[in-house]
Amino acid sequence: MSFFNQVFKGPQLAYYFKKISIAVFIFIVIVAGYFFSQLFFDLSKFSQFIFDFVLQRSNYNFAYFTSSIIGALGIISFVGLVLLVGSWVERRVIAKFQIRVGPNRVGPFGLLQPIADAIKLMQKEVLVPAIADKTLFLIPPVAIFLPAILAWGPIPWAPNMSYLNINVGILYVFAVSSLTVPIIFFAGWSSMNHYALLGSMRTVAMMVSYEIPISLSLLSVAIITGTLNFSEIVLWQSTNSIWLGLFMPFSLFTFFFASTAEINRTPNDIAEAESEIVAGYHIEYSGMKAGLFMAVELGNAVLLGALVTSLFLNGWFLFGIEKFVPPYIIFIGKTVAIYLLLIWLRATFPRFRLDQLMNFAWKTLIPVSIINFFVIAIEVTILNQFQSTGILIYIFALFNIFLFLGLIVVWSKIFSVDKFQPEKIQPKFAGEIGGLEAMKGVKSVD
Amino acid sequence: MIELTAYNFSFIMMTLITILPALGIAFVNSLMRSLLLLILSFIGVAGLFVLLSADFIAIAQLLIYAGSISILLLFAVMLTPEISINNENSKYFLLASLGAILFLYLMILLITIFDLNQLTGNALNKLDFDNTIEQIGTLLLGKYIIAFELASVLLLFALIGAISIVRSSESDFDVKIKDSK
Amino acid sequence: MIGLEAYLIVSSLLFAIGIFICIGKRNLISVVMGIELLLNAVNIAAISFSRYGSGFSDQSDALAGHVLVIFILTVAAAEAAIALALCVLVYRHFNTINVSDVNQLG
Amino acid sequence: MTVEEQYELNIGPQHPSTHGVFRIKVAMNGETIEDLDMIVGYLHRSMEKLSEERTFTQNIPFTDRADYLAAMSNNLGYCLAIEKLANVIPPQRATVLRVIFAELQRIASHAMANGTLVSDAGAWQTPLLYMFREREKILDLFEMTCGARLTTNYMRIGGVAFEPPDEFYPLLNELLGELPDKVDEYMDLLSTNEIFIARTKEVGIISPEDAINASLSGPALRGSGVPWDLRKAEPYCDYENYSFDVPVGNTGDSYDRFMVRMFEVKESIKIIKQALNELPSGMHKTQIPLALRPEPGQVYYRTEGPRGELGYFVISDGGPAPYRMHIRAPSLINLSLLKQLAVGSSLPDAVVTLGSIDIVVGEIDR
Repeated sequence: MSFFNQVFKGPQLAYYFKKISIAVFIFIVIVAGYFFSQLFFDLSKFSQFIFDFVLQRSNYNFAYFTSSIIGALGIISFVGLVLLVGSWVERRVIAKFQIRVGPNRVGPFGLLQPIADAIKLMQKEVLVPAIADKTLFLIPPVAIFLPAILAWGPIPWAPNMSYLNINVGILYVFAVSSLTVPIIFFAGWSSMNHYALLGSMRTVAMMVSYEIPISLSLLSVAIITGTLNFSEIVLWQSTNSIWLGLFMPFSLFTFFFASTAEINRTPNDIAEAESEIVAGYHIEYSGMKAGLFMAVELGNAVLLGALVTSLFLNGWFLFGIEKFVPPYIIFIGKTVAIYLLLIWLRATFPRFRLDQLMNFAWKTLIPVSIINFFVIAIEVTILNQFQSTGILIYIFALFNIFLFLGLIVVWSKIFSVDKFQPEKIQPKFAGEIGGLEAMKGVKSVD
Repeated sequence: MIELTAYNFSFIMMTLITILPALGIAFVNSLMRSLLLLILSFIGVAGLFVLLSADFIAIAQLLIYAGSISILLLFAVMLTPEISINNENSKYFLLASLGAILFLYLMILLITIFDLNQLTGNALNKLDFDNTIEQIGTLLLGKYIIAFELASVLLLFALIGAISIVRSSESDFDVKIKDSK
Repeated sequence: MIGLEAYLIVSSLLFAIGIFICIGKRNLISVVMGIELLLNAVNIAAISFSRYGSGFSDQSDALAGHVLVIFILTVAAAEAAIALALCVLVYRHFNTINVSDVNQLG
Repeated sequence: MTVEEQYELNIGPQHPSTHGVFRIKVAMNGETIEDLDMIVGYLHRSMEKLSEERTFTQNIPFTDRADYLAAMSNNLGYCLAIEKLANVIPPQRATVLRVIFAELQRIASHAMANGTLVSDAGAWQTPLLYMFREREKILDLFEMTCGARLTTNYMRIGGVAFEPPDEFYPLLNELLGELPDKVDEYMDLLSTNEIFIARTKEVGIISPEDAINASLSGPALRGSGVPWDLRKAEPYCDYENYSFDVPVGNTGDSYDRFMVRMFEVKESIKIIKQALNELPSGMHKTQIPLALRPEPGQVYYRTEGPRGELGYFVISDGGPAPYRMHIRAPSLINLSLLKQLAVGSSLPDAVVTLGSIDIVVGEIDR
């Protein structure tokens, strides 16, 4: 009886009830999640069902049209969801890095904050500078959404689940994302603001430079897999049971780093360096127009995660777990991991200067990419001599990892990056106080 | 009358996206706006290539024309200020329109002489979105290898040529800066 | 029925517009834009012939049109780079890029 | 825009990296700064003139608002100047308390300076907020002592306003215990960060001769390698009794100024520990007349503030208010070298240089 009293007294009752309810909730989530995942294991049968359903009632053209529209709507709504959830995740995670709480007022855990932000932005007035070219000024915020959404097309979510399963998938993404360059340029130019112009010139210079290392790293992916189709690249990795990121770490690094330059993420966010050119090309945009630019940037960061996942991290495969968990969940999980890595980078690093970034692209990334590309081409030629890749591919992977590390060492020697070793540039302690004469008495720390 | 299938609808849309901006370039006064229209027109052409089941060429069109050549033109506009922002017609305006219309007339005459719609293609129509890239690659490195190599030489020459053309006056500019300091 | 004829008409329309821009514009950059349109028109014609032509012996024969377009793209890229360099040079030399004002040799 | 064209860019008055309302008119060529014009005065509040109408004690709050990031140091400089003018001798306990609070303020101010420098270099506020974590605790200590966090108004002529409460000392000891680790953590994050080194090393180099000729002071001077610290050179508040070192930089670039500040924080911790050990008992304030009327005369008293030599020049005509008061603001004089440093460099470098000089606009405009 005393035990009962002890347990079920006022505040303690609530405490235990909370604990029990959390446990029950987690259990329900796991069970429901299992059944849900079994039900929605293969989403392609739903699209097949819709296609057949419409086909029975009309002609082929209409069925094709309807199912493609539904697929496109699915992609668009997914991107919209990514933008909403992504901004919340980014703010919360960065807040954790920065010993803050982050948005926690609107809705549970501040989950409704992105919606509140969107409503606030929509209510704001869209100012157009008096000397701006009004047509050109108002087109870019809308137009920049097109490449950002179109590039999601060929992403392979799961087997038989990619909206545009085309043979030129990599080239398609590359081409579509290159369309952002003129759009950003028009945004910066039409604002008639020096900051905006500087920002757009920086963007263009950076994108033009960094497209070369990106294309070189994508080329090495293409020559080893022998295809430009995303799904086939993922399947190649699973049939040869190696992640391309492990096989060619330098291509992964190049792609990741150069892409951060393309999508304006830290440490390469010089195009909208806040402390230098305030907001870069979108400085004159207000209200929802500015919000659209920021949303696209966020969406591109998640897109980069999806691209890295499918090209280098074996897509929807994860050591056999894909047989029990829906593959697209694994894919999204990997994408989120890359996105969190981007947030981590953003929370940690200062940014480069424009000339440093350019030097890095032209003096380091491009030559080393070319070396890497040739090495991989030779390896591919050797691999093609054999029926099955077998153990050889692991040997090459090991070789590539050591090559990657060796190239880093050699290049840092060539450009003497180690000139500024931190221990060599420590301050010293003054021996005695005075002017230039006393400078001679300065002794080093410890 | 044209039957409104998905293909025909797409064709009409892509034609409009190609032709209307191209016409706009001729009549828009701002050079920047005409550049925007030019990019739209390039995208329309890429759409037409997709309809012609040339997916690789369509992507290359997007990549090279809409993504790169437009950037070069933007740089050209940026490097030649104020005066270059307008896009006026020259004194040959009438001549140009006459020439264009005459050419169009001749071409349509030429096209309609033959019953071209009989042709439905014997080689590529079965190929719709099959792997054309491999075959193009084989052709480029096989049958047309000399042209391929010449193209690479051409690109190299263009690279060096462009640099040297601009470079020669760049050095004058450097001297000017030093003098002013 | 959309066939070769329709594509050729689109191509010739684009070509006509290109001619008009090439001749009828004063700005050197506009002229370059017109040339790009001309090349695009040619590309459309080449691809549509390779798609609808019926005298090809096999697929690789038909794909010659595609290869031609790739070479045109290459040439266009080179041409645009050189044209940009020329524009900058002409501007520095004459302080204008108006085609009709640039009428001297030196 | 051609390559030959020079265009004008207005950095400020509203710009993230001017640290307040301060405007730089820059003539740029591409990304390179060719000419630069600094325009100050957007935060001018006429302190020096207003102080002629108020009594000596009533002027102390003005000094809070001059350098609003180092209110304690400014209070201290002013009070020491008036004490010298009026021959007031503060009790020993007040002097030690003053040292404790001035050094705490130095830590807080250096934390802010380095945090904003890293923000200017492009880090997305994480280092700044890490620094704020420690600064916050120091401000809490200020709050429990005098009720204010930023504009403390704590020093008085002839002592300090309040005795710190009892819970002050354990909290301070706790803070002193963890601060060295936190400083090391912060240095691990930044001083070995390749990107940070690339952005600050060999950026905005001030040679020792230039620094002395421009009469720089504080970390900006010591970063150039000149060993000059008023706490050692002209000790006040019995600074000669404390053992501490004066860190100086090697080349005088932005990185050296950053590192000098970080090491000064460590030295300040040493000083506070020594001061706590020998904190004497007794009064925290001497009684002075309500309307202090010093003998006619003038005084210039300089102390080592967080930003450099903070001097107060006060003339008394025997009345209850100063006849004239002038503040030698270190920020203003350190800023005078910006034009020489920034012309010829790129915009990002200029921003980092400005951040490393560490200006407070309230002090520049007064």
